[in-house]
Amino acid sequence: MDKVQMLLGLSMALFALGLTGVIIRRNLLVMLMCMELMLNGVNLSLVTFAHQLGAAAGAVLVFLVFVVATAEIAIAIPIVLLMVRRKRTLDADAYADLKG
Amino acid sequence: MDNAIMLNLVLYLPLLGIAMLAALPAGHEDRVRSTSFGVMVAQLFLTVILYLRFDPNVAGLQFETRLPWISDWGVYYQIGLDGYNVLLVLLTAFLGPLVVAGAFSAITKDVKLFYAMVFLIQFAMLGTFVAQDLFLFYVFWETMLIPMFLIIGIWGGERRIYATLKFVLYTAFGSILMLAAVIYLVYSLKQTTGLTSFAFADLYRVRLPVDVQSILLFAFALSFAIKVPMVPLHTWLPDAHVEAPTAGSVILAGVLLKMGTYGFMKLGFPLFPDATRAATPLIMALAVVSIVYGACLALVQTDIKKIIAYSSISHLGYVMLGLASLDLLGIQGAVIQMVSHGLTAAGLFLMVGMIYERCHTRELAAYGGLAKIMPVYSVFFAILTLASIGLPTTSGFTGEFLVLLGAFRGAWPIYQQGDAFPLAMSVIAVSGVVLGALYMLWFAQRFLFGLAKAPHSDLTDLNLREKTILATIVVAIFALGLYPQEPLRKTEVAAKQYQQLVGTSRTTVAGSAR
Amino acid sequence: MSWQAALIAMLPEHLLLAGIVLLTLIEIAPRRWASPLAVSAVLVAAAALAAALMSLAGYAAAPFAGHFSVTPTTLLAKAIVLALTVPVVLLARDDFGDDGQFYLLLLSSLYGVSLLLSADSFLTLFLGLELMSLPVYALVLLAFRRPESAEAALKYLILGGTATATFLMGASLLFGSSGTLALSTFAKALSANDVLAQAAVVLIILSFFLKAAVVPFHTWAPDAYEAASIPVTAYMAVVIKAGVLLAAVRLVGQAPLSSTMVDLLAILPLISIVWGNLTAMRQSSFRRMIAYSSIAHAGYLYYAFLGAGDTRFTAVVFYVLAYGVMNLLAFASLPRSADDNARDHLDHLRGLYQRDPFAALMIGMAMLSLAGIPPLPGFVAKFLIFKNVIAAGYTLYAVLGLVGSYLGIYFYLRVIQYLFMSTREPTAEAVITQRAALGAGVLCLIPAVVLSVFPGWVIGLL
Amino acid sequence: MGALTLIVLLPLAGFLVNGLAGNRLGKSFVSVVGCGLPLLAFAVAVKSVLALLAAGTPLIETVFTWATIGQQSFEISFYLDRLSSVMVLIVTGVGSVIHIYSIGYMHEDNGYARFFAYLNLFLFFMLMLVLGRSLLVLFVGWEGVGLASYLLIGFWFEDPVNAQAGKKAFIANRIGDAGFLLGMFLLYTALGTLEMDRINAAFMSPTATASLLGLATLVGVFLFIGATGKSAQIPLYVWLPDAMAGPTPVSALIHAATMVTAGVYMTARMSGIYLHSEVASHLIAVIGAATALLAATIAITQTDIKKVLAYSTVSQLGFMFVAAGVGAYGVAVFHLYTHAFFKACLFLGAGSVIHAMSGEQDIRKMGALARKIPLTSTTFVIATAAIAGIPFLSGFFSKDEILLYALVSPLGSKALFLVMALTALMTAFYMFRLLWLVFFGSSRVEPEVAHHIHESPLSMTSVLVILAFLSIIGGYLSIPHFLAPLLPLPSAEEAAHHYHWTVVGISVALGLLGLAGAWFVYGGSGERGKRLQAQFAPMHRLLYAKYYVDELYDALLGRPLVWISDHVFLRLGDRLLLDGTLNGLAALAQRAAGRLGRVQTGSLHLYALFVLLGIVGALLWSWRHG
Repeated sequence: MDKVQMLLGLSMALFALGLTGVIIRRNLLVMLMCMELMLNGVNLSLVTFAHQLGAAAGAVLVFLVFVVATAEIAIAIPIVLLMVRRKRTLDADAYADLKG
Repeated sequence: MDNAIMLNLVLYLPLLGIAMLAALPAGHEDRVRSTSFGVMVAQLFLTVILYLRFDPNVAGLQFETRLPWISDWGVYYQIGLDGYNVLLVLLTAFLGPLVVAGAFSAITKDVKLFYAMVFLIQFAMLGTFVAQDLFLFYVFWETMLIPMFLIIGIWGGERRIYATLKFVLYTAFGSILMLAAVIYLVYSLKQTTGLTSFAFADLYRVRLPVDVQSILLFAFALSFAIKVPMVPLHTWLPDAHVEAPTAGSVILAGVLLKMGTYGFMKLGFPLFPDATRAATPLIMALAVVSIVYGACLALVQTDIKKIIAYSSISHLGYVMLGLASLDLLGIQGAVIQMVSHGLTAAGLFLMVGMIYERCHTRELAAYGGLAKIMPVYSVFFAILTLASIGLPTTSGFTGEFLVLLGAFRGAWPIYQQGDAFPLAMSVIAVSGVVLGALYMLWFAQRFLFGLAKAPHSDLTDLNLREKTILATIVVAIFALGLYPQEPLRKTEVAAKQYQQLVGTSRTTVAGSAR
Repeated sequence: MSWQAALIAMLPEHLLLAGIVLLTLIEIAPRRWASPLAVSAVLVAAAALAAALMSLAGYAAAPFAGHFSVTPTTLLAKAIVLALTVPVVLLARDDFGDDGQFYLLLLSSLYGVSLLLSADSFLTLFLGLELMSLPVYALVLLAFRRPESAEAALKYLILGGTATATFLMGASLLFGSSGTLALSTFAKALSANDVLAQAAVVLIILSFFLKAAVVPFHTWAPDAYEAASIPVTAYMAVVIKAGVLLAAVRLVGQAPLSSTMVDLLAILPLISIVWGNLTAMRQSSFRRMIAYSSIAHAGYLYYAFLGAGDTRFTAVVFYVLAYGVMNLLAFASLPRSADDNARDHLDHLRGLYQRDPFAALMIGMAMLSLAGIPPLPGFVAKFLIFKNVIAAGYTLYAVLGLVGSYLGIYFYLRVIQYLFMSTREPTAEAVITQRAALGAGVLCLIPAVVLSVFPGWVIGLL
Repeated sequence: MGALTLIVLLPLAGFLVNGLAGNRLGKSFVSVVGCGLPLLAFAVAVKSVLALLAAGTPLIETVFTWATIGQQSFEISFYLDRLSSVMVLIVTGVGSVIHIYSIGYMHEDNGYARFFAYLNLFLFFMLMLVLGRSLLVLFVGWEGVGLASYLLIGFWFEDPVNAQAGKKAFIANRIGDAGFLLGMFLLYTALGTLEMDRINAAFMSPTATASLLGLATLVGVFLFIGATGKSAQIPLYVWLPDAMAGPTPVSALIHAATMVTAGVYMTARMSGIYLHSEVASHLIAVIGAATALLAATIAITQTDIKKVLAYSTVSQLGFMFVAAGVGAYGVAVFHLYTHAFFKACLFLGAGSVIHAMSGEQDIRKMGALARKIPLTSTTFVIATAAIAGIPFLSGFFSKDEILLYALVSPLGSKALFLVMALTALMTAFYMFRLLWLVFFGSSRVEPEVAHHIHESPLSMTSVLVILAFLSIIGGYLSIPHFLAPLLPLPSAEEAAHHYHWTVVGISVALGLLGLAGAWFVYGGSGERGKRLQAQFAPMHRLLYAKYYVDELYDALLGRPLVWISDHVFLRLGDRLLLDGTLNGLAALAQRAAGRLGRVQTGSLHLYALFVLLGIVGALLWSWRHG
């Protein structure tokens, strides 16, 4: 059934997009969004499978993912704020003091 | 006291010593020294008793202790004395007090730690000798590294860090591959016979195809050959010896190097007889190269300690030759040569230490005419020199003579079957007798004779402590030279067993080398 | 499911939960009426004890069938992880004193770990993973002494998030191929050759690699370890790693591996052994060095999966035990100093033996054990793993791994060289020996000795 | 304890006493111990030789078993037969008198006790050598005397030259010993025993297998290599002249009378083997002849009184080996025995001269000493006559027999005879040259030396007299005849009868010719000598420089060895190849560590990239292999 295929392809695309975004985007907030994008890609595939297989478990997992995603952001934002307060920029490349 | 218990006591006395040192309040360095000495003497005493009680006619283990240690793997805490290790255990215990006493005046920094380390290495060395379980053996074998690493690294000379790292990394590399081989060996024992055991006795029964044997032998041999050391794996030795404090050199030359040859005799060769016999020409060649190469290098050294270090390489070449000859005389000679070298090299290093304490230089050029200034010192030095070049009536002669004779006798029939190589090797090895005299006498001549060099014209001769130390060694040297019969009796059974183990094939066709 | 069963089966978790509640109360209470450190120490210890006793009693139950179950082995694993946390708590004394939030986060993360260890479905597993990770991001941040800690935290968070996403993607694919989120599907998929399932398996394994910092997913570790404060680093290096690995064992179980999986589970760990050991050689920060060493150790740990199915659990548990105890011993014995930067610097260890022989000896012992030199526990642990690998027939991998471990010896010895062979520089101030830290040290020393002298007994217990 | 053991142990006791406590005991005590014990040993030796003659069968004493390995056991046992009895008498007898001589000679030296300790040590080992039943015991003595000689040559060790000479001697001997060892090994491998009587028996027994006899040549050559070292034959003779650095009594005892003859003794002892190998025998004869000639030519030009004697010793040893080489072992021992007397006498006489000249050894600075030190000169004249082969003195008889058998023995030849005859002539010449330059002609002594030239004390001169007397009468005891039961002479009876008087005539003529020649050249002012020297300047330079053999050895062996050891082994092998590789690897690891560290740039993007690559790579991998 091509619909499922399509949705799956879309979810994969979202996932890949997210990962690439984390790699190429320089703005911290955008990077965080990209991370969320990956999760949403996953969600999409979960829902698709749940729908296809008629098993609820997948859908349940989706809700958990939502929760966790928010939690992550909840922690991420203050961190970003701290960093910005220090260097007054959102450019990720500015924050490479730890290396070697 | 029950012998087995006594053997355990001998083994654990050093740890007890460490505990006693730890208990001592800080600062009382003389009490540290006396305590250490006392413990070592006690250990020697017990060892001598064990040696006397050792029955030369019994084949196999005596005074055995066997307790489960890691039952799931069939690892046992199994120790005991046999013809292989009895002399070396005695040698180790014999040198213990001398090492401690020799360091009385030399070591003034972190005294407690120093003697603790000496105890630790003593423990590890004895353990390595008495262990009859491969796992246990390996544990002790590796444990030796650390105290020596610290002894050289803390109390050594200027380039001590380089030397000690070189020593450890060299040795550790050998051990790593050996570890893999050990595991593989045990695993294939399980495969072939179904029993999981690390006991030497069981491992002697494992059958392997020759190619697998060769690989495993290589892994073992690498580790042992580095310890011996055999050319070309020897370059750690000169640096280690030069930088190590006297006690370190004495332990190194006296006992540690014997680990390699002992390992070959107890494990390397008997475990893989077919590979060994296939590799005999190579082993002989390396042994002879070590003899000649070491001697030649000793000839051109300008650092006293280096001369002796390289001479060690040469002398242990004889041991390897004797072991490789598979001739009873050669094997017995090798055992004696091990002990003999342990005595002479230890003595020489102690003497170098004594002169170093007085003059603070190891440059041969700085010395001369000591015979005039320090007659007693010179006499002892001359005796040790002659022993090291194997003059009759000294231990060196017993060892070299038997080894060379054995090598020749072993090679002759092979020669008559048309393979001249072993014979050639044994003939070349004889040239070591000349080279040995060459470098040692040249050394002695520049060191003792000639006119006294200016700065040392007011040296004090040996004090009582030093005299006693050296006298003990000299007595042992002559005892071994004049009446080797006694020790030879104790080792004969083992020598025969070795000969038989290496002599009989234990190969299989269907091997599972992965 | 009966709520009594839930009550007993989850006793350790409940104790942790109680701890969390108590700590919250302490935080919100107007005046401090109990020491968070004491509370958390006691409760974590209690939880560990409970788990241990239950495991010994052979207790097994499945309060939430298909999602959460306990067996003696899982309880044992739990007990070990919890026990390893106790020294961490004590360690925290001079970094966080009685600052409650640290303990709060620590316990919640720990709750996640223990959830992880008895998860039966990807739901619980996921919950556990996240509950374990999220507090740690905050913990890393918590060391305000370091301006970089925010940066480190974010790096960790973003990569961790990526890991989560990867894991979830794998889980969902598995779900798609099998129709259920039960954990057991993973084991089946390991040997399946259906493309979807295989991709799922790979993704999940990689996410575990990322959590345990295996090359090339290791990059977060050095930064996070260095920027975090000592207790947090210790927690990450020991407890988190232990949790992840034990979870991995639970996940893989005793299932046979397809050759592809074998290579996957051998090559990347092998690379990280070499990589970690080499990179550690040039480090000047102790924690960073430990980070690289832990990367290498992650490699050894994953090697355990090459062994036959029934050997994996024992190998991992023993290794985690030896590795954890020794790491904590080192952290506990580190000399204290006002300036965190200086304290972290290896030069700070120069001539430590003159200043504090006991600490020097402890650190030295820990380093040797981590280097895998007998008779210390690290050796037996390594031996156990490589023995299994060879017994399973992967001699080549074993040899390569051993050679890789050889590369590690140097930098451990370098620490010892600093401790004993170089004289202290005059600037280094005298050591303030912390009672708590000392307690932590002793707490690690005892098992260390036991592991060295009676490894057989311990292995017998597992 | 048996008599033989006692003989061996007495000197050892002397060594221990003097060596350990000598300095505290005072010179008189040292002298008593040092000379008394050897004399005692001599007495015991005489007693046991008488016992031997009475018994007729060899005396054997087993002291203890050195080692038992498997079936074989090495026993320390002593063995006295006619051959060893001759040797033991020479060693203890001549040894004792030389000890006595040393009392006077070394009296001023502050190493007095040490000197006697060493001498006794030497006797101990030498007796072990001649009394040992098995080659092992012989070898112990063999190396032991080498040690003693090393110590005594370097006795005045503060002069590096002496220490150097001692070392040279030891090394040269060691080279020989290596060969000797191989011979022993071969014998032991073939026969399973090292006991010499058994070995001889095995070779002589009619049932001896061909394979065994086939080894005779190889064994013989190996053992002879040892002999060339100990008895200073080509190519290893170079150490003996330098050995003169030692005190003169040492030169007399070790480097003339006893030790250097050990090689001859050994060949005689092992005659069982050599009789089965023409090749080995020929080799011995040729080497002996060549050495004799070479040394004689050198001796002609030397100007150091002791060097002349040293080369003459080498030459005389050559004579002995020729005898052994042609199978006349009895004769060899005979010459050994007479040589012991007159050469010891000559050396001690030289010592007395040096003593008188207060240390001067250059014969160009002597002359006309006969009147100043009559006793010394008289004895010296007698001994010179003896060695030159002037009739009715001991040397005459032995040398005559050597020449005879060189000619008539089945193994001998005309060429050999001619060479030896020529050598005999030279011997006479250089000995009388020495005599003239030292004792007669015009005095060239430096004035400050001249006025306190004095005759040596009685302890020395008496010894000279004894030895001179023995040099006269020694020849009348026909050793070959005495040894015939043990060492039968070559079967050439009628030939011997036929040529006997011819040879006698020739050798007498040679002796007198030499005397006349020397007289002619060096008599009177010695002007002719100088002119002759000027005429043959290049040749003289060659001879005076001893054919540059030392330089040759140094260039061919010494330097290359050191060079290779230093440049090839040490610099190239150890430092460059081995350590270079290792340090290189270490550096490589360090650099790799740096590189890998730099990968950790701290950039979050890069980290994420790694993750992506990891994931993609792993997925692709699993698809390709799955």
